Amino acid sequence: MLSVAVQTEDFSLDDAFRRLRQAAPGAGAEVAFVGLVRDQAGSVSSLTLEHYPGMSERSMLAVCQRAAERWPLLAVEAIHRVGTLGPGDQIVLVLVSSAHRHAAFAGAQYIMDAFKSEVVFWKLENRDGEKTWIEAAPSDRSALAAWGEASGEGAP
Amino acid sequence: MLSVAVQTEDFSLDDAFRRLRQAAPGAGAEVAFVGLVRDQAGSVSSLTLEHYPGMSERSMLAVCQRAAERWPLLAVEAIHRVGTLGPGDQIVLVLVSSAHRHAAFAGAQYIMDAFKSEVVFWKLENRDGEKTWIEAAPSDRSALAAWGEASGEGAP
Amino acid sequence: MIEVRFFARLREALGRERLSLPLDAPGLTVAGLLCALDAEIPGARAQLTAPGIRLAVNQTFVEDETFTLNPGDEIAFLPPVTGG
Amino acid sequence: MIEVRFFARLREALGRERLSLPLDAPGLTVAGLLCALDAEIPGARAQLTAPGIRLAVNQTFVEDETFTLNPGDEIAFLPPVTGG
Repeated sequence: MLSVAVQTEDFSLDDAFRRLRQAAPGAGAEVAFVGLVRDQAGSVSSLTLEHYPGMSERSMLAVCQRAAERWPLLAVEAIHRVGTLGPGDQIVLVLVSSAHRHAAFAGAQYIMDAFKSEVVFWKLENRDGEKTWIEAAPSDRSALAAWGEASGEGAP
Repeated sequence: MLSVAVQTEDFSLDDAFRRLRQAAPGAGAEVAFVGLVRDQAGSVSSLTLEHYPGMSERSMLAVCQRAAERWPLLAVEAIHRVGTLGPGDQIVLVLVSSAHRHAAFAGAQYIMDAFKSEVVFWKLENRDGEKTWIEAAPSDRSALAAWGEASGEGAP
Repeated sequence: MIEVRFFARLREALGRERLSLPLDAPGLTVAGLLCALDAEIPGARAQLTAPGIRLAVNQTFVEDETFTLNPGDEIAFLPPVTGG
Repeated sequence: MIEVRFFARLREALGRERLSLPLDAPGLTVAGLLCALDAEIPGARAQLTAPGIRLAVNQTFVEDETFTLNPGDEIAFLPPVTGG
């Protein structure tokens, strides 16, 4: 049971956990990751997230499917926001359930590592009026490589 | 900012995330682990959790402190329930925040691995009227050993 | 017709978000499309083939410049992504 | 007085949850306490020193049977734990 969504609205964690449990009852372990706009002291900043509608959802789903093939996950819910967000705002939620904790942790961490370099979202940071496109850090690519995969489907 | 609690009442995930953010604003990553009573098909079961009041909180806090010394965590909140719980009920919550995702994942997973074999809780499973004390599985001890620690403070 | 889309900093650099090209010739490849785009937007070719830029045809990544396009295809040029 | 507590399956096996022993002799060790408990509850010593049973004095784990107890201490015998 995999569910992905791209939305401008914020998401409720209680609602997400409730949907996860309805989708696949019987889990013993749930792991949630929430990514937030970091509140960096000393500079007012915002983040504008752009995506490729349709392909962003497909790329998120492909990552979740690979995770569900690799670990015995019962349910996965992923929500990614787009639009302009301020410090402290929620950007992304990855929520997985499994019978046991190790599969739940591994599945959630793998999905986040893959999201960083594979899903088609772009982030424009606005700090003190200066705008910068953020690109995946080299550490993001090595994080995904540590799972035994090249970054990006079909990449050479 | 570390917070631990042992309680019979259920806990709200939205409330826990809200407290975490108030305790340490500025995080970029949050990881939550929720342990549930597994709903095992074919046998009505319940789980009764016993603890050593005072020492249970101290042992939880010691684990969270070790995690906070090892990874740059901004805040940790851990809640463990006691008393009799039914299938699907929430047992434990571990919630950590950090600037970056890898520290948040590692901190939460380490805390759960250590909780399994170090915090002074006992579980009595009641399945079809037959009661069994559950003990940490050998895999729980090897999970903690994988972090480079013997299971149990002061153990030989 | 072929629909071409540019995202994020490519969109800003090229000054446009999308483009329809009346390229209905059979056997048009990605390489051929790049030539047509460079004629339409001078300098586009260098931007679109810079390191890290990836191409998707109908929302699926394509690596091969000899890939053949069909009328109605949607081609997107994607700068390095960073989700999550 | 020394307070002794038993938890989980030890509590069930010994049929009691706590016990106060009037052991105010100076220099009483854990080994000495085990003898006194075995006198009070026949067979207790074997149960309390079985593999996996751990001891806490005033809520801190103690491994050494020569550890010296003081009046007012709380000693707890703990079966293998499983939190989380």
